[in-house]
Amino acid sequence: MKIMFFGIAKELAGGATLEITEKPGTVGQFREWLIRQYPAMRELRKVMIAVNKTYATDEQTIADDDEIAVIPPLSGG
Amino acid sequence: MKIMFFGIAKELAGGATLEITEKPGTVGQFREWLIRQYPAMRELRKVMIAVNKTYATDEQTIADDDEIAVIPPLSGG
Amino acid sequence: MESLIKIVSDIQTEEAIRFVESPGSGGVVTFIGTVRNQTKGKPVLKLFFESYEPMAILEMEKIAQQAFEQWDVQRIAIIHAIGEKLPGEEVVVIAVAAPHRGAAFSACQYAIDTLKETVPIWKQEFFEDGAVWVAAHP
Amino acid sequence: MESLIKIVSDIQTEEAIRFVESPGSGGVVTFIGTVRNQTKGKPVLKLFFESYEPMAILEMEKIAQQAFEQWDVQRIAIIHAIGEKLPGEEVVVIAVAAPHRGAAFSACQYAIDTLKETVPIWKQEFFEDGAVWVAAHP
Repeated sequence: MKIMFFGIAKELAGGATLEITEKPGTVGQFREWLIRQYPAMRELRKVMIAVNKTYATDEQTIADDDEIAVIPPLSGG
Repeated sequence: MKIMFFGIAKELAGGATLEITEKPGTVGQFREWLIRQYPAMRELRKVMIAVNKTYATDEQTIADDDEIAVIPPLSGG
Repeated sequence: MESLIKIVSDIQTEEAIRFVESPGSGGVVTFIGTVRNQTKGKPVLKLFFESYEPMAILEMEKIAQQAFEQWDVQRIAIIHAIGEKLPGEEVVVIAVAAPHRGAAFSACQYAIDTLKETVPIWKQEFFEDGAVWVAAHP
Repeated sequence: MESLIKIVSDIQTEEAIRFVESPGSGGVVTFIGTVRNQTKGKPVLKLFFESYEPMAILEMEKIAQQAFEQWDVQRIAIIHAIGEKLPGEEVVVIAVAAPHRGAAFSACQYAIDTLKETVPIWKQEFFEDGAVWVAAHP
């Protein structure tokens, strides 16, 4: 499963993409895993998770071939 | 005294400028004279009078060397 | 608090935008008014704009001044065209630069709303069957 | 109801304006965001913008769609720059054409407000003494 990181999340994760083998189950479980791996992400103002280029809720289930993106606080415009 | 007409007022007055010799006294009196001269101006939605390039109230006195402009309803923009 | 106020034959939108942009401002809001090809479904062939130019300039300067007093805006450009204009052509451009976008939106909308109420400019609409001075009659 | 949605290296404001203008519309409102030369008084040397491009395009398309649903607007262009940008340079341009200006102002302001909330784009501010990702921390 491919995870993409952007902005400050990319710095905190030490790279733009990561392949993981364990299945996170839901988006909420993925968030828990994320904080365990990179505790500094807890300090961010807000982290959203996108599944297949759409913002996801914590209840949403993640499938094997989903594209997961870690979206730190936005600052476009 | 020079009177300037614009837009539809110019058409109704038959010209862009007019020299008059009688002194109108106040702007209100000038309005009365205007309607007597060009009754069709009464049909306009609104007519403003500018004295020396500033909108004038009816109470304002007109001096000999003032520049008077007849301002029919605006439609700029 | 600088302004560019002009009455011209041909509008240059870029001139207004370039005038107001500066490294100290964060946002520019512009309004560009163009000639519509119809009025209430009736095809418009062209418009003809006329102004009482020295007074129009004074009134446009007042608008810029009032915007500076009401909002935290840095620069304002107000350019209006006169003469003959065809459908699609630009008639007026207003550009406002401000440190924060809310002020720029408010000031730009204020400027175009006020321009239509106070600036001595008139337009005649030409249709297939004749011409009328816009808004002249009730 | 057509839209032009792009992520580019260099913004062409004119492209957005020309895309939305048409003889059927009466007004175009644009917002142009530029790089400010300071943040809270601290000089900014440059910005660096990064995007999750395919998702950013989808979110920008949603904004245009929502604007079409909420207001009587005809065309919308949303162009955002990525990469390095110096103070004064343009970062984003949004242009909205509508038959009546009120709708164009509302839709344009909605578009930039929503873009900042939903479009996956990030900027890093570079100061004399280092760089920070804007708004990342509380």
